[in-house]
Amino acid sequence: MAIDPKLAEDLKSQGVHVTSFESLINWGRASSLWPLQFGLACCAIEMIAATMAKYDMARFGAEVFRPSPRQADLMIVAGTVTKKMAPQVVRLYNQMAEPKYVIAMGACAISGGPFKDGYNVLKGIDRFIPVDVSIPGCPPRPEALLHGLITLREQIAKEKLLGRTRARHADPNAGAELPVPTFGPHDLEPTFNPDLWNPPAITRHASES
Amino acid sequence: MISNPFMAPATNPAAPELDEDQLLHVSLGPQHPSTHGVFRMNVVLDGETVVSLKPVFGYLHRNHEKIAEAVTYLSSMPFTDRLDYICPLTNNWAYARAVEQLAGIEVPERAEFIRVITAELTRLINHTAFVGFFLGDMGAWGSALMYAFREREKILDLFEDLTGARMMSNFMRFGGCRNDLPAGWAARASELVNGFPRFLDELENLIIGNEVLLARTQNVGALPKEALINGGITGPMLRAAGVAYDIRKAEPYGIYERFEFRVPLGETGDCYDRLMIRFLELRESLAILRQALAQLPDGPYINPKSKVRNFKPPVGEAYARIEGPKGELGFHLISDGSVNPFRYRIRPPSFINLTLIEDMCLGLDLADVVVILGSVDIVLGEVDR
Amino acid sequence: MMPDLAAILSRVQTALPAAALALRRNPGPAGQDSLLVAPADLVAVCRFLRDTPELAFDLLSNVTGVDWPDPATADAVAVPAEATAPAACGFLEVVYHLYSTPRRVGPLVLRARTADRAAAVQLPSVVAVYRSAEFQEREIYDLFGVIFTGHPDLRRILMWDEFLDHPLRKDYVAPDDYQYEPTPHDAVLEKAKLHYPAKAES
Amino acid sequence: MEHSAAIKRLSDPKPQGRWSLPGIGLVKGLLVTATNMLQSYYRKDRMTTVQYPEQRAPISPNFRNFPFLVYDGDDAMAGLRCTACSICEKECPPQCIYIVLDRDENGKSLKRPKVFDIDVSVCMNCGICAEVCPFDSIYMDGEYELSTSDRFGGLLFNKQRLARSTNYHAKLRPLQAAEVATRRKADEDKKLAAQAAKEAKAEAAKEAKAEADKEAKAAEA
Repeated sequence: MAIDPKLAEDLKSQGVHVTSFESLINWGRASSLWPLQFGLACCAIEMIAATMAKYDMARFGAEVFRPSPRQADLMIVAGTVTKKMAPQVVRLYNQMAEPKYVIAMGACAISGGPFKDGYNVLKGIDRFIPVDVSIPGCPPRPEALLHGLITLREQIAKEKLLGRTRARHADPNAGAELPVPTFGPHDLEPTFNPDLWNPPAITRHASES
Repeated sequence: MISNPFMAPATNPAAPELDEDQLLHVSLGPQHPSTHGVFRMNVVLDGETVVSLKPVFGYLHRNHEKIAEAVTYLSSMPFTDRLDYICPLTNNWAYARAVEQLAGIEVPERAEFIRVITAELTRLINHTAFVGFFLGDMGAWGSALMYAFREREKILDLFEDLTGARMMSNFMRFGGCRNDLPAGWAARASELVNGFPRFLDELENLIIGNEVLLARTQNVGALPKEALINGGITGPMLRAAGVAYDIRKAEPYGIYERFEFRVPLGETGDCYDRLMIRFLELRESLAILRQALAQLPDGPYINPKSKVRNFKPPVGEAYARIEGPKGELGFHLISDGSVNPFRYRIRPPSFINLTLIEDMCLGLDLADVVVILGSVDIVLGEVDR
Repeated sequence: MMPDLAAILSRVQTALPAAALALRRNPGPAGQDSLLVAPADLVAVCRFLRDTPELAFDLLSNVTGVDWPDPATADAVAVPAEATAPAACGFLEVVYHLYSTPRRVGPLVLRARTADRAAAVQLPSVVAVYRSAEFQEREIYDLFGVIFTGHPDLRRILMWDEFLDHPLRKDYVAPDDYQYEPTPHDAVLEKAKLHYPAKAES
Repeated sequence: MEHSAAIKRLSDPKPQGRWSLPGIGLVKGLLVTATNMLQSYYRKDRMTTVQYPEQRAPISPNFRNFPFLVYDGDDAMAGLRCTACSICEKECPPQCIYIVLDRDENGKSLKRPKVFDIDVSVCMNCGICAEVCPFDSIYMDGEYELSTSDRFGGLLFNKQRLARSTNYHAKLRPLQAAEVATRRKADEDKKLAAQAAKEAKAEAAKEAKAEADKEAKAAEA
């Protein structure tokens, strides 16, 4: 049951704060995201820069980088995910406890980026794990990472805990582990997770190509 | 079969009788807070003592060499930024030098000065960040790295103004640089260089003489000079062992013979010497920067004959190397006369400096492995390419 | 400082009369000429170059693998100084760049070639002389498929162990993962078309 | 060795007794952190934190992130300077530009793009497209707040999304835009002058021809 925002405002002016249980929980979650200390490539340096004095990610409650996935809520995939690394990334994701969120930081993590034509480069981590926010850039500025974090916080604030559209972590039936790809003779097997990755069909006109 | 006297012994002589059931196999990495990225080491421990250490590479193998064979020479330039992503400008320089040798392109004087200035500023970034990460490996996560990154931001502001990007500069061109220094840039750089020694003093005060640091780094990971040379180790790691081999002196490329600077040398080559070498090199880099900024001449910043599009070097090959902040960074290019290189090979210092990692760690404790790996100063983008 | 290759060549030939070496000119402006060494003599030549005090090439800086499907291209890049019979088929080549740290001389470029690209891809390992070749030879084995005989630990280094191909060879075909390519060109376009064939003009 | 005089030995900074007075080194380090902490309250150069998103650190006018297309005039689609020559498409290192040339019914080139897509999820911000463009059409933008949860739709920029006015360019990079504007103006003037000269020449030729005809007629008569 949503609260009338005008009423809430009126009460607030008299020193009474009214909120719903859902927003309170979401507020708590959004305000203390603990990222996994997990740097892959170039973007990791900008991620470190974002936690340092000038940009200070601590202002968003997200400076507690945990070395263990068990203690982390947020996986910032910062850098190129190679095919050799992809099973480990999926395993780390599986090890994280719900609720968990993923930010794909930088071109490589989103789509393979400039290296996407490489034989050992995974064309986007969203082929294997669900990505909540993508930050384009190569590498994105630290401000762009903070902007991505703000976007994620806005998304978390809108999450539903009940009903049919409830978030994944509130759904007791959704908790299955994601399948970890294995190393094949030429490529990963499978090359993507069909439950997660459904790219839109691209239609090009004959005269275009 | 192998008679190389510099090879590691098959087992640790200190503990010849090892019971396989008592050994502990630890996989450090690829996701580990101390491995500087996605490096992995398979360590076998007898109690706390390392009896075998096998590095595993390839978790960041991005196929740069294969991609470069499919694109033009210029298009590889932004990819070199992403090799050693802490110091893109030295990578740019090494690649530009290789192509200039391959095609016989002259570089104007002002461009050489700009290159020296940017390369030495890059060395400042690399060595201060090294100190921060190295301290982090020993458990002092925070202060040193935060101070290093505070100064790094100032240098990055300069780079952003000059090259248009904080990290991925894509700045050098074959025969010069992409653009000239913006107005007032040299004055701002001088100001930064003049203020830098104060920061260095502060950083030295923070850590030098700290008893924990001395105990953890002195007499850890030293190897004889001959073994280091035979193992292909270059850069600060080699000089920490007392070998006077700096490519800026041994094979003065660019205009380095015009500047007065000294080559700092260590005595034993342990982790403490490797740390101190970086501090001394920082001071020498500042000396070079002061001279270069004072002598900066006018003139063109790029050879007017150099081509951007449809650039085809003549048939042949060239190997060019520079003294990167981490060691000898070389590019071996083979041209068959087309717009794409036939073979594009990077000689990455971080990768080859890891050759002897097992020898350095044998017989020491697991905690020392992390310190030794930190002292090698690797960047995974360059190790795996 | 570039080494005097002719002097080194005559010195090696005096000391190791059985060794088969040939001078190869570099046609490009870099002028880095090279010595083509027969695989059987490679280790002996390297040891001689390292241990002779007047030469003292103690640093093997770089080891490059090259795939030459067309032997004519290889001869155009490293031109034979004297007339030699051209190779019958393509081959794999390993190029070594040696430096001398006390004498500040280099690079001395050595090349060694395999017999072909299919079965006879063996070359002797120089790890016994230069430890720095250890990981670089493993890399060349991984990416080109050159088998270094005598290498202490010849395994794949960059790719996973189950991987079968040698990706830096010129005829390598990358796996097909082109399901979503909004901006395809050239080779990528051809592969992407398999996943979403071009529609007729509407 | 030729430069042994230039070599500095490392022994100086190494403390002699290694363990002089236990704890002194630690205290010295703690003094540094204490100074830093105290000074971060009042010294300007130690107060480096930028309160993003309320504040923004000044960004250099040279900063480049993703490309944009410039158009002249008010109509974004009609005024695009791009002629769909595909040079940027070919030079782009990660191949993230996709251009289709617009043609009329007869298949004649209209010298404008029908499709101009940039996949910013691939773009590596190198600026080579802006460097090679001979028509002053593509430049690098400084916009960086582009994070999105729409992976496929939100990161493929079409020409409507990429088009920016000349005013935007002038505001973003005043120096570059001014230089380009003067150059284009000069080119335009030259073109106009050439056109005028051509017309004048044609006129003169026409007149001369008329004169000749007249004379010929007169001679005939």
